[in-house]
Amino acid sequence: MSTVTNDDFKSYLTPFNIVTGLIIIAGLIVTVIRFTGGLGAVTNLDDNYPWGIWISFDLLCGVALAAGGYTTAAACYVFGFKKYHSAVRPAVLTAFLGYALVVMALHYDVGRPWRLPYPIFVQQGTTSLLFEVGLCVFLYLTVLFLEFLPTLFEWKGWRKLRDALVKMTLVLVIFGVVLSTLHQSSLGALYTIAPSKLHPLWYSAYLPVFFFVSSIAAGLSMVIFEGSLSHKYLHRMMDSEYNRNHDDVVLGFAKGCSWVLFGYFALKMIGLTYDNNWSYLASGFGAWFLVEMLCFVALPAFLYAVGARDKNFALIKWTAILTVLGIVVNRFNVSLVAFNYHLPSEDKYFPAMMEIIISVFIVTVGVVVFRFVSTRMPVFFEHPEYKGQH
Amino acid sequence: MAYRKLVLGLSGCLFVLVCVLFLQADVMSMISSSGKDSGRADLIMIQAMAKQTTKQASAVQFLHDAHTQALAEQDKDCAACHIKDESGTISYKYMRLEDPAANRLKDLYHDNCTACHAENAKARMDNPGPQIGECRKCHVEPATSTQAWVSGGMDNILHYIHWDSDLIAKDEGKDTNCGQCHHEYDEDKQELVYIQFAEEGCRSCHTSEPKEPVKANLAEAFHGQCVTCHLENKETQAERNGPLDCASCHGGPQRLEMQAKFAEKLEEMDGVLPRLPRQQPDVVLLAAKLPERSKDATHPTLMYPVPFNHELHEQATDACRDCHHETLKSSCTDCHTLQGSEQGGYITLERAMHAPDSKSSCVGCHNEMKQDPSCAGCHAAMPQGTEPPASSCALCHVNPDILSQRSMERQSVDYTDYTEMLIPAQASGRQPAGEPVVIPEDKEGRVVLAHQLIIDRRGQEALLIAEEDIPNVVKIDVLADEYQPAELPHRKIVMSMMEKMQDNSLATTFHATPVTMCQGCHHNSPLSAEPPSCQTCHDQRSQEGRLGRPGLLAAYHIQCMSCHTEMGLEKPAATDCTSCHKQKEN
Amino acid sequence: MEFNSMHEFFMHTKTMTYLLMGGILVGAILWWQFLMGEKKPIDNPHRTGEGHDNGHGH
Amino acid sequence: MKRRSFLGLMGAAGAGLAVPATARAAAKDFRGYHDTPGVLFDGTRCIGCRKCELACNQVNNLPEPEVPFDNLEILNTRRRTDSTTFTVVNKFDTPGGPVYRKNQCNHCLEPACASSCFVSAFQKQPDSAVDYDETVCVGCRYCMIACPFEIPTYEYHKAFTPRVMKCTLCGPQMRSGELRLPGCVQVCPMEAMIYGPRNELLTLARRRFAAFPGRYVESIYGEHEMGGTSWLYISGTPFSQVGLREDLGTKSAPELTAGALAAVPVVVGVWPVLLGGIYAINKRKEKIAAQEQQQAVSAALAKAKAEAKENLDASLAKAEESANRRVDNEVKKAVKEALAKKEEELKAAEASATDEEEGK
Repeated sequence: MSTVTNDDFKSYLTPFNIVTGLIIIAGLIVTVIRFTGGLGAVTNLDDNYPWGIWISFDLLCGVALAAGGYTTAAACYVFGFKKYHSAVRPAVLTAFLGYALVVMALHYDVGRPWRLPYPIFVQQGTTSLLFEVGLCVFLYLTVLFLEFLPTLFEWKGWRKLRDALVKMTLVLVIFGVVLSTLHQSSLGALYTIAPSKLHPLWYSAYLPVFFFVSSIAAGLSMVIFEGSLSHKYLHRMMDSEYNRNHDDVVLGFAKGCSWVLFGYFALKMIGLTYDNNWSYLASGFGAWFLVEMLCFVALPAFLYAVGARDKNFALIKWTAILTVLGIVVNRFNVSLVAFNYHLPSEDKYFPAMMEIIISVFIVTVGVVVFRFVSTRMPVFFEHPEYKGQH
Repeated sequence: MAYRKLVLGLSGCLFVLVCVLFLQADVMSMISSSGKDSGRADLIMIQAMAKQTTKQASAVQFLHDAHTQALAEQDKDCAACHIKDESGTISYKYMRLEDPAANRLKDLYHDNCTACHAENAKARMDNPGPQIGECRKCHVEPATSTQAWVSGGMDNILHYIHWDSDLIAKDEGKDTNCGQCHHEYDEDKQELVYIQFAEEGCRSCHTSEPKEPVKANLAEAFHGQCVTCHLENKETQAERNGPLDCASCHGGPQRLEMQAKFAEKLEEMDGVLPRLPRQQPDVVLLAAKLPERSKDATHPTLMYPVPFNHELHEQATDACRDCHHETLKSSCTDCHTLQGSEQGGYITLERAMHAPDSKSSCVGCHNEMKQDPSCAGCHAAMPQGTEPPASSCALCHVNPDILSQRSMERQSVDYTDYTEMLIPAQASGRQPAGEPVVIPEDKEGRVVLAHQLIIDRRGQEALLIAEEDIPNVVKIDVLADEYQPAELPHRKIVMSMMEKMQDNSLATTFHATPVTMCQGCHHNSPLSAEPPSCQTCHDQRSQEGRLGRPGLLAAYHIQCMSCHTEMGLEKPAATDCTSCHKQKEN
Repeated sequence: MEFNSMHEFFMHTKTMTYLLMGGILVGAILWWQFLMGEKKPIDNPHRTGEGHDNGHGH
Repeated sequence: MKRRSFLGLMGAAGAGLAVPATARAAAKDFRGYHDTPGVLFDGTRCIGCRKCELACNQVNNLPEPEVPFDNLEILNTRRRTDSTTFTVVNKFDTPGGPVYRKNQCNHCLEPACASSCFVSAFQKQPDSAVDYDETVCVGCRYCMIACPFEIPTYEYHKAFTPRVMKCTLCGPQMRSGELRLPGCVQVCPMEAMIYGPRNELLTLARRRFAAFPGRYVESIYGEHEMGGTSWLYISGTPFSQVGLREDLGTKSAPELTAGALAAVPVVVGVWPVLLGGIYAINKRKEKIAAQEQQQAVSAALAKAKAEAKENLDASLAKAEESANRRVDNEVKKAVKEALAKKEEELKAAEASATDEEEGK
């Protein structure tokens, strides 16, 4: 395993690097086509489906899965679970990278990306929920960057700057939670404007609440999932402090996630009751809704509980994957499957190859940057000079 | 691990559930309607236990005609399943005259049905029918057939075929046979008697829930009466007998077929059906019954009475009950009084005659006639509203004085005096000052008045101004821009419409002046042989100020196209511009 | 079920929601107990491992 | 005063009294611009000639379509608006024969596109047109998600200047005086569309219902749908059979998102307070724990000290006692020895005395 990240020049041609390289090359080619030929040249988007996989996966899933940043930070700094401290840095790094990639993906998706600052700096459409999302993502990205900077400064050895920033941690964390709450929920609220297009089983006035609550579960699960991945591939970067606390983090997060998923399931049921949508369950869409609710919400909640009780780390890890998948399924359902449910199947959208390439490309870029940062900067370990200073 | 089994089990259950849901998804989302036949007239749902609180087995779908046919092949008839009462009337019910208790009824069906089927099996028939033990062959669920059933009433021509028939015995000492079906209950004698010229429609007494002393409900009465007689005819091998199966009377397609056959028959009789021998009046003077009042009370002003050609309307309606919807024994004004009465459901005389959407009212029926393609071209475009237009009042409520003043010369070129007819009605429908018209109190007097003064004077053929006065071709060129001017074959259109209303007494009566018909197109203008140009009202330039009134371009198109559509003229297609105005050649 | 007015509809759904909320409260307590109840003592083999050989992926 | 003008004044006074009262009573109930124009489309008049499509194309200088406008075969396929077509006429087969309906932007009274745009590129104008400003549009296409009538379209094939495209109600052309009516309304040979004040159109539609009973489905589509639209439709067939969705509801887009937007300040206001409070509680707990620990330590220390002292004292006392005892013993011993010595000396003296006596 350690051969993968061998710094030796000769071993650069590892399978990992080859695949990564190919994806990046393909991504760059499609990028050129996208920005010279327009959206129509690379996507299957049409007038019925103005939002495709780039919004469903890169934006909705990306933002939800990057929720680990604010949940971990809040757990550690606000709720005082000090033993999670070692998990904060990887989570914040992931979140920062996640949001940066979301913004990068948006450059592909919007028609005129150079105007992305317009809603904030030129003309503000404050009645739009997308405005709120944009503003929050913009601010939160800044916050995450500031939260991440100490890591960079420690690496570079800029002590004064680092100390000044660390003092602001609490403010940044609370600000981050506020912003995250807002834009996580607003992503769901985006769809409240189109009750006629979203299938009644997924449409609800509670959509923002659903999105927010499920984002917590997504964030916690992502931290568990990434932790296990990092353990496998970046083990040598971890100090004993990180490793000692890792099990506590996993168990605590598993319990928390189980609890949140239980709440999420209950909320979804309330939403169903409130709109009296039970009759829709007896249809094709209803079956799919039940699959989502039972296999991707109820089941992980139960498995997490069992895993936490038995201290079964393998089960927790697999459940984390299941939960993450569940969130992805949910976001795809809202934005693609149940969206335009009234259209005949031949008018339905399916992503084009080049759209998928760009999505994979962006994820790959994220992984590469994460590896670059975490193998150099004090992410999984405490910088020897700053031990115990937090 | 303590929970491995539990987790595996639960996951397994979920997986199975998912699979089931996926497989079932299509079934669940489908509305099950396909796979059934289009509906049968002879389907009877037998549910003997329906009166019980607990349902025991699903209802039996009994296909009556299938059984009738099977019995006929075995040289059996209705009597195989239906018994006759002491008077020889066949019972509408299966193997019984009266309904026993539910349990006994169940046994009755089970015993008799299976007994017959068992015999069939013994006789080695191809399809003996379900045997004992094959419960689900009869008690099928869900239903595989649907009921489709039309009312099998007697219309005028079917009625004629019966009373004209030699196969039906004549009444004692008379040359009619009405008494064979029509009857009345004599309370003194406690029996059914026949009184000539006082025949009543069956539905008056035999309602769906008849009151004492009437015993049979509508279905029982009709089936008892009709089927018994048809069966007798069959038994005596008369030259023909009426239908003994369900579909002939109650099947939609069969009914249509029968009507087509009758229409042919009517054609043979020159379209005139002999009148019923019930001594009904030829003409009636419809006038409101005045409420009782003291001698010195002021006499109210009333609308002029309406002379009504009963004979003509007998031909135009399907059955007596189209108008006489409750009974034949009283007149309209008995129940529908000026103020409304409980008997008449508080429907006033005015509503009863003018309700635009009722099938029994004059206006309602006439409105329905206007939907005929020959009429609809003009009439569909005319705003109806909830009331008939005031100008039409005087067409029915005729002032005898004015008629008597008018010259008897019908073909007068000068038609201006026709408009005078409208005047008294237009003044809020009240009588003009002067001597009120005296309406005779006695029936004969009224009939005479109706005859002499009004009905005899009504036109027998449609009125129209002289053909040469009708512009031949009208060139519409005011808008010619993209296309060449359109040439409207004006006279041809008028004459073809005249042809269509040639034999239509409704049209000849109501198109009361030679220029009435012009108003189909030249609407909203005074009666005149030279109506004002369309542009007078239809201004092309601006939409403002004429909201909802079409501009000239649209006025022409709407007029022509909607008329063509309503009259069912396929050519020219509305979107085929060049068929009316040729493309301009540049 | 058929509703003829918004009042009727809300009367139904809000009643059902209240019932559901009650059920959820009870369920939440049970779930909490299930979640927090640790069947096994703390001497799980995974926890004895220190640092690098804590046996993940077994 | 003439009777007529007196009556007029009375009416005006009455209206003057009534209007502000109702306006005040329903302060958050907006009725749009006064006398805002609209278009009434009468489905029983449309013959499907596609002249409106042609006019729209010409008036807006749109590219020539692949299928020419005089080809009516295309009506057999269901079409929607696209970036080069602002309006389409669709044919619907009904039991009563084919029925046609024109589709274009309905110019909602409370447009979903305007509500959803995060750069405010859409504006409802006093002349009813919902205008689009391409100079600020980012191209997020949220308007297309939001529109319940599926009207806005996008120029997907433009790399640098893609725009959202939709019917403008010929607002620009009418404002500049180029047109007096929207292009499609102007050209319709059947006047299936009528342009005029919206409230008068509603009255006109109802007059038609009354004048031709049975001809229309007696409801006006667009009167209340999604908060009301400037285009109104009346039809002889149920609206859902001519592609007009009847399940849109009457809530306008701003109403639909109002709840979510109202939650924003709540989150901003409540979260910091709540989280700060939780943080403070946790901090306090930690502090108290630390203090208690300190106290415990010092108490233990003091206790140990005291114990040690006690031990010392005790051992000191013991030592003294033993010392004293030793001194006593020594003294006793010395006294004893001294006494014994004395006795011996006495004995010796006696003996010597006796010896002296004897020796005498």
